[in-house]
Amino acid sequence: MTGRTAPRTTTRTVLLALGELLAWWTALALLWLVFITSVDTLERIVGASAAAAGALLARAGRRAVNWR
Amino acid sequence: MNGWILAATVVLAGGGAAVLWGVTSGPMSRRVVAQNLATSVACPALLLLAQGYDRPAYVDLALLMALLGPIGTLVFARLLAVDLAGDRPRAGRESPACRANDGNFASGPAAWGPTWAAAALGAGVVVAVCVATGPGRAMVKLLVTGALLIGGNVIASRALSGGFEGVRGG
Amino acid sequence: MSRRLRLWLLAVGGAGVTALLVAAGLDLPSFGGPSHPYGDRAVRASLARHTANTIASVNFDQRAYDTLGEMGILFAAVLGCVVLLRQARDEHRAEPEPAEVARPVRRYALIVLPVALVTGIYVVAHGQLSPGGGFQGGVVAATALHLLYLGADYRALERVRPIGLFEASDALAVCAYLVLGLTGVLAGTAFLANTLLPYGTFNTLASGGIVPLLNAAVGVEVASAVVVLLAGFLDQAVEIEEQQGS
Amino acid sequence: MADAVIVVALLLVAGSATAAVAVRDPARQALVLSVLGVALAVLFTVLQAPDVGLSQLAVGSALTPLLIMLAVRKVRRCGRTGDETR
Repeated sequence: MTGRTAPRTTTRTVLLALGELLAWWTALALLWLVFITSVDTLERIVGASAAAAGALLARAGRRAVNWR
Repeated sequence: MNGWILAATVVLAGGGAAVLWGVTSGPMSRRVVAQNLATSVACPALLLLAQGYDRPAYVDLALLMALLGPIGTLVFARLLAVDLAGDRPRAGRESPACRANDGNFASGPAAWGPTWAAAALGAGVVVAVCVATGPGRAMVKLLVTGALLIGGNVIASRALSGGFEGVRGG
Repeated sequence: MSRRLRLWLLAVGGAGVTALLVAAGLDLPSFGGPSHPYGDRAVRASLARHTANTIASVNFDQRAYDTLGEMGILFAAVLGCVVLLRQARDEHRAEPEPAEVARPVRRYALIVLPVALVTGIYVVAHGQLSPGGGFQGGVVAATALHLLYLGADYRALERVRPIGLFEASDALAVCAYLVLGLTGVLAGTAFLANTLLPYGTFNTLASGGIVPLLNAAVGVEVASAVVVLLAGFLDQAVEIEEQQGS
Repeated sequence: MADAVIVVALLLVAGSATAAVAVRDPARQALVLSVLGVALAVLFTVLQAPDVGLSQLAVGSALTPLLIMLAVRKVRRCGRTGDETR
């Protein structure tokens, strides 16, 4: 029983995790665009990386707090 | 000297004097409230100065102030939680005499007056600076600063009035 | 030495310092005057190398060697703190108590945590364009991490903070600064000379040659150093206890 | 008149610095110290040194209070366990 439901749960968890990361990444990338004055390619790359780091930290922080 | 810098001077003189007086006298509960107010006085003043000197880059200072100021207050609320709980009048035996002893902005419900006043000051300054900046990304940055400032201040006040009561040793 | 003699000595020393300070103060150029010999030269040099923020140019280009010294001071200070605050033989670690923090405060901490990190990275990355730089941004990013302690408890912070990683990145960032300086020597110019990289377009992220790279190295160093320093303090304040009955 | 804002910032710094020395309890001193940090940041800004102001803001508003308060907590805890043992 558990063996059959496990894969579905895993897919769902992965999708949820991806959704959370993507939502945070979008919000933080928009925040970066608000902060800067002139937009060019390098600025976009650095902003996307910073937003990715922020999204990972946001998820790690939420999981660390909800863990118990 | 233009109107913006004059406004910043007035905010700094009035708010700064009140903060200095509050943080050096009275019980601990009043001092932490005054420390929290320091953020909400300095951040609008920095926004006004950035507009007055016509240097958009100075908005970064106000942004960091709005971000880090409430964190500083959370530090005090967390690590002084025991002292603050001792200062706070208990809900059960709260008598008018006990309240009068605590001065005009002591902890508990009375601390919300200055908090909302500071929030109104921050909101007013952000709206004024936004109108002067005009629509664009710079305006959104100002709005983000304002949101962080007001949200941070309200949360810090919440933390001071018993947000860390469940914290013992940790 | 008697108390009276000491007071006299203090009075003489104080009077001497006061006299020298007053003499020096009377000789200063007036406040806000038009003549800035050093400032004019620094601004000219920074504009020649396409660095919009003159302070960043002074810190990481014209006097990058000074910054190396400051970085070394921070590194040594944190190293000293780690040695001093280590767990001694007569101390033991107690599991930090879980804390129940009011829900709005916890949510605020979780929302502001990534926002503060991104702001810190922004301040580091734009050090050569607007006010800010490696030190300021690094401190902001490190402070962001400690929102987890303030908004929840120490165990939550420990889960997202592999301390060995931060110690290693602290040392690696100092090495990166040194290596960036040595590439100048290897290329035949001076240590930390800003001549290798193109200066780029004025007021863009890639301008200033070596300045943004040194800024990033300092940012990583400061952020890791602050995390390691606060870890020592937090361990002592929350976890480490003296052995009972010793 | 144009320097009024500089005078106000200087007075705030002088006042809070004096208060930080005059207050004796370390926890209350940390509160005054964080206000002094904010006042110094404003002073650096009105003297057109935003980089230094940012440094002061970053260090003075959250990091220094956290370090001082953690040290105060450790000292208090040591005193308490010492009393219990005795």
